[in-house]
Amino acid sequence: MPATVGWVWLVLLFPLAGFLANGAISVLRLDAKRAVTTIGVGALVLSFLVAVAVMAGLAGAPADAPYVLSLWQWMPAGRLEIELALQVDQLSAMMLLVVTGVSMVIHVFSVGYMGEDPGYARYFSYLNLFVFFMLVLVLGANFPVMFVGWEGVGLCSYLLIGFWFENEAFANAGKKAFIMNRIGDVGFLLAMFMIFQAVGTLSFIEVFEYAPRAFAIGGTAITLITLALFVGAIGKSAQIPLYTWLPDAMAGPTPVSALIHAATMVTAGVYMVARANVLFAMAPISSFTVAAVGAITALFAATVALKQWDIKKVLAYSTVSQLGYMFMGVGVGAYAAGIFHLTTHAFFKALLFLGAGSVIHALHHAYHHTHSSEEAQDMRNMGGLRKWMPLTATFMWIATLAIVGVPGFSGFFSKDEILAATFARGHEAAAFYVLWAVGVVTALLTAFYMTRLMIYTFHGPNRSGEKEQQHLHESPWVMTGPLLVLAVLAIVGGLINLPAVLPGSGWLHHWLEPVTELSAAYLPEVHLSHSTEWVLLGFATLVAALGIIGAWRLLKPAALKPAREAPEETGIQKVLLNKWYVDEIYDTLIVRPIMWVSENVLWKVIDKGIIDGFGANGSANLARAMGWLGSRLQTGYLGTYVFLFVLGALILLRVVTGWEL
Amino acid sequence: MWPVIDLGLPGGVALALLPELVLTGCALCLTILVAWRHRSEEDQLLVGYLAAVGLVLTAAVVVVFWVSDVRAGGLESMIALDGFRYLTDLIVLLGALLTVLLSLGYLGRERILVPEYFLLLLYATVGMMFMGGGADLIVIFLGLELMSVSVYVLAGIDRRSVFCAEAALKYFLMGAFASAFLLYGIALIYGFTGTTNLGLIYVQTATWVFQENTMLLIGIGMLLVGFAFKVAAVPFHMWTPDVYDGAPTPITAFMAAAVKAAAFAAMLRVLLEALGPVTVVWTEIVWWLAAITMVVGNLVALAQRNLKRMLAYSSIGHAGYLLTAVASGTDFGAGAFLFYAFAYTIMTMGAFAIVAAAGRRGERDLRVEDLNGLAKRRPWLALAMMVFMLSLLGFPGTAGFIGKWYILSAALEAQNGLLAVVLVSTTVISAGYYLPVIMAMFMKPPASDDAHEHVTVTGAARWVVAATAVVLLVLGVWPGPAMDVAGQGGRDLRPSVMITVSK
Amino acid sequence: MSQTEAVFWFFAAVSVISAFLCITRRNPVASALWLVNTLFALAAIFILLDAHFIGALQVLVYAGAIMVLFLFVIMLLNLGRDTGTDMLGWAGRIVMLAVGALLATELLVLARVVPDQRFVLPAGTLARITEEQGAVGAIAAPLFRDYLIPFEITSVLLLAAVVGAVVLAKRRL
Amino acid sequence: MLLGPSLGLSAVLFSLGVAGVLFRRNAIVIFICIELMLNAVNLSFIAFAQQLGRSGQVIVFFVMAVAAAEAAVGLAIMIAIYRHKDTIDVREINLLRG
Repeated sequence: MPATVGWVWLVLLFPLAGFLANGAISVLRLDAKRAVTTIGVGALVLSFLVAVAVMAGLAGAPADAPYVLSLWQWMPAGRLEIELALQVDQLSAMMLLVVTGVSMVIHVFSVGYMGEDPGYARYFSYLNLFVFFMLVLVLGANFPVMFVGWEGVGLCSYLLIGFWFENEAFANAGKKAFIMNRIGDVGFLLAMFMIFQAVGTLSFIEVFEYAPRAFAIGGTAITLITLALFVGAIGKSAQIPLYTWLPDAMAGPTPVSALIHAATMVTAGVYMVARANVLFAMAPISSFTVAAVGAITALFAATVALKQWDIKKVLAYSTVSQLGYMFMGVGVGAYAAGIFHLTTHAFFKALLFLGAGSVIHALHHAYHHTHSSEEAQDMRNMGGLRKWMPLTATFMWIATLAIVGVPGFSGFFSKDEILAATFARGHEAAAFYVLWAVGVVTALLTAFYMTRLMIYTFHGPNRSGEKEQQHLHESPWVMTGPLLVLAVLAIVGGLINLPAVLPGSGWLHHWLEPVTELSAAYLPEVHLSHSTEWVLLGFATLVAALGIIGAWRLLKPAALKPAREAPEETGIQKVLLNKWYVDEIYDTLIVRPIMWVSENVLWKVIDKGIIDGFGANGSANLARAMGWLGSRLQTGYLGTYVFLFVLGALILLRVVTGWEL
Repeated sequence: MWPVIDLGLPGGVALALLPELVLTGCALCLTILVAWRHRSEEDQLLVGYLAAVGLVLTAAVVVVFWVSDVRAGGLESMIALDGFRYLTDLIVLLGALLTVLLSLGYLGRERILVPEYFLLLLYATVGMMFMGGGADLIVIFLGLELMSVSVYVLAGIDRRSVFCAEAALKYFLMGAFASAFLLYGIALIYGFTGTTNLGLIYVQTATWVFQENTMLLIGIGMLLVGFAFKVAAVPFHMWTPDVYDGAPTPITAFMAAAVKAAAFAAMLRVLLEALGPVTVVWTEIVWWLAAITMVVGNLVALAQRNLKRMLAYSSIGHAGYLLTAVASGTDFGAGAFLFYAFAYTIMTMGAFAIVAAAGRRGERDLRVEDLNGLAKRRPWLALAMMVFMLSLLGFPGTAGFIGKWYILSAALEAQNGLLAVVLVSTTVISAGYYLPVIMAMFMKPPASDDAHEHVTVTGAARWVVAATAVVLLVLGVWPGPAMDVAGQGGRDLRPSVMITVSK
Repeated sequence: MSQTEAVFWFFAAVSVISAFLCITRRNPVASALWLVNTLFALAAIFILLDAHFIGALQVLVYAGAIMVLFLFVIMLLNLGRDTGTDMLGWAGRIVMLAVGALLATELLVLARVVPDQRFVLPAGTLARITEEQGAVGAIAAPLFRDYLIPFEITSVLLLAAVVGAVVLAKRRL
Repeated sequence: MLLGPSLGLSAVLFSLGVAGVLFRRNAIVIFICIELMLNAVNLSFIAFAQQLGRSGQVIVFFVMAVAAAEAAVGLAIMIAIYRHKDTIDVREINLLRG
């Protein structure tokens, strides 16, 4: 084991120490903001440096990976012995870099964003704790250790969503996130036990090594296990039907949304599928389910994003949609592509959220100065902000181009690779072509709603109010600096895995090969000719361009009214006189119906009504109702108690004597 | 080689009973002291401290026995000398000690000036030790009665409170009723095997050819009814919420932790050591009891707003988890029980310590909302409460998770996969009532500016809260040694011969 | 039917009838007295079953002391007066008796069960022991030898009960 | 051989006791019914003892002690509740519920 790889436990230690120190400061109510900043950010910087060293060490001697660093015997119970062990291999090292890197940047941003919050120390302690658990999740060498991280990030997400606890709705959002995650966790736990029953161990290396012998390809056992694992992933990564918590989770501070609900925690499901790629590759049905759920989620969330007014809600649905892409990637067996998109998405989505945070911060301050109670997150209250916030606007445009998939930006390459991989499997079954088509439509919608977001936020006239305009200004360097870093990454991030047709191709693909090669045997060999790839690239570019231009031409920021005087979405009267008469036909025939469906059917009925109402809240209400019923039975009368006792005893005696006398 | 005590000799018996004798001796001395000084609050505190000393002393004796691994030499005996007994003793002694420490401040605040309180606590503990260590059904029955009679009185110790009196009455009537069932079971098993000694029953049931076995079956059924009542398994649980709710808070904690642990220990010992050969007969019943108990306990807890009642239902749910360990019917399950009982004793004691601290004098209803904003005013307390709630929930990194993991392993090893699924699912349900407590403390504003001003944790209780929270976290991360010890203790119940009998 | 059996059935009938009256009499005092009657009948059956000492104890301790305590408390609380019934209505009574009958049918199979002959002592062993050691000695020997530990636990139990009863019932708070 | 009849009698008396507990509402009468149940069990023990040896009789001795202890505590509890509520009818003792 290279010496630096042996240091990997330090990566965990620093955030944990940071959590303890900042937690103590918070609990003791010390006034030590400077110390909190130093500890909170410093822990992440150190952690990141160690992560770089680990990566370097691994790159120096990749042949012997995976390295397993066993800390101690955790649960020595019977045959189910579990070690507290960390695993360093190409996959976890890659994730290590992404997690520590993005977290570090977001920690720095938080210094500015949360600077005046009374719960500053508490915030940083939670954030450090989150990073700790996320790293446990990534580094765990067996399912139970991964589960610790898995649950831990859920807890931190819960605490951070409800961070501003004066608001009842926020606290409820936190609870919802936690409970939906727990539903997913049942899947994870069940999968874990089924794996143990079948293989007799839970350590990754052994499970993946023995799996080919323990399971029949496509058999019931492996299918059930992988489906259960995927249920876990659905809960954590906000896929249909367990996704509604993520938009609600936007109640938390914006850097939290950037870190937890965009860049790291929600991608844990994708990571887990990639980690267990052997198992999924052996279960074609499950894999296809993963891809299909991913594709449907991608499309669904993208349509819902079309009509949101809350800037963070747009980004939240966008995240759900992009996660769908990732699942599509890992579902079709393109594990490297999935991780690739995970990485680039971490960069550009964190950038988008932080940019949105910067805007909200500015607007919030402006409204604070004028004692206005306007909603600082509503895009109808923004507009033309590029005049006051040129840096933020530039960076967010870069991120938008990246997520939309404009050639040269990171998102272009990663999204294209997933689509190409899906397309390449089309000759197996036509269903993969359908998935590909869904992916392309989603890309179009993505381009549309992201451009819409940018136009309404940064272009056109300003709608925030006369007085407020004087207080609008660019965020301090401590916030724009992180944006700059992420913007650079959002541009160049694609270089780590250029597609095959370009030179220097596929570094990430080759890097991850030791991890993904286990599953390669079970996946069909796919090859796309260079010409097909060029066509696909060109097509993707076209779609992106179409979406951007379409949005640019069709949307009229000038006609938008601020939220306080916004009419009930009827105001197209005067627009008809507009010279873009053809546009209006399109607008009426295509854009408006889609928008209408997006808002009224998809969002209000399905999202809020069916999935939230019946799914999550419904089952909770059912449980509560049954609890209430049980509580009614507790009459307080001794007679009832004795009667039930005797009935129970009679049944018990009947059972024990075998129901026959 | 371990020291051997010959139980055939009177001296040997006395030596084997040393822990119980020490504790009984302490209790008797205190009885005299109480008869003589029982007027002022100082007297009460003195008795309390002396009771704590007695418990620690006894625990020390048990530890000596346990470390030197004392074993019995004779065959037939009334009292077992094995690791399971020592570990059970330590768990109930710990439970009693924590209860005494909690009570010191609580009794003062509630103006319950009854030094006999501590005496009865000691007597109940003696009974529990006999339950965990009895190798004869009669010893176990008498231990159970000694414990019950003392706890009936403890539940109603505050004579000014009508709720206390009601709790005592309900507990007493139901308890006596259930005792009759238990006794009937003992009678039938005695009639079937001709003995009440657990080891001999094992031999008889193992060699007996199954033909007309109704007597044994009914006997086992009656026995299970009796134990199911004591461990609060559904549908024999109806007394639990009412009694837990009405009793003084430290006594509630005592009942939830120690009384339940002792009842489970006795149940496991009887089922494994005596009825091991007929495992198939009782595992099926315990399986059903476990499943129903988990579901009902956790569901009904969802509907509670009163914190104490919520914890009472939660303790029913936890009885279900422990029954899952019993349903595995193996010594591995016994090990899981020991670990979980220890963890549960600690977390439930901690949780009730905070419930006791957060209530006002004479105020019986402590609702979840009353904890709103506790984190702002009493951050350490809120933190500790969060640890307790997470541990009860079975969150990774706490002892509760390890315990559940242990139980699940036992269930899986015994091919009780479905029960494991029920356990995992009901754990999810339980998030629905543990989380609001955390939410109230951390995410809601205090009701008023002077909210939580009255929350006082006296010296001893403060240590209880801190120590229990820390132990839970340590056990969550580094449970290895404790699990080893528990597993060892469980293996002591391993039946010497395995004979499978078809029904 | 031998003479012993005839006596047994007589007292069995007495005990069942008294027990039935005990649970159905409205007045608690009557209930308690019918229970005493059951206890007497049972004491006679105990003696038939070669348990002379226990039979005597049944009369002295159970009927004589414990039940007197019951009566004492009933009088103390002045529950002897005839004020309404504490029983369920007719429907309830029938349901509950049916539940009891169900339990009885469940348990009555026990009457047909024969214990394993390997454990059964030769007939008359117990009578012979009683003859040799006396009624008290027959109990005392195992009580103070084999059952010493339970005996000692019993003493603690009684002490705890006394302390408990005093704590709960004494007037001064 | 009186074992069978004795066990049958014991079963009947036990069931009568259970029925009594089920339909009586006066705490003391409920307790009286529980005593009846205990005595039914005692009869079983004595009947077995005749066949299996003296230990059954010794156990009955202990059961009597237990009954005495329970009676002392139980009656004290009833006095305590009577002081509060002026009744020991369990229909009127249901402050704790839900």
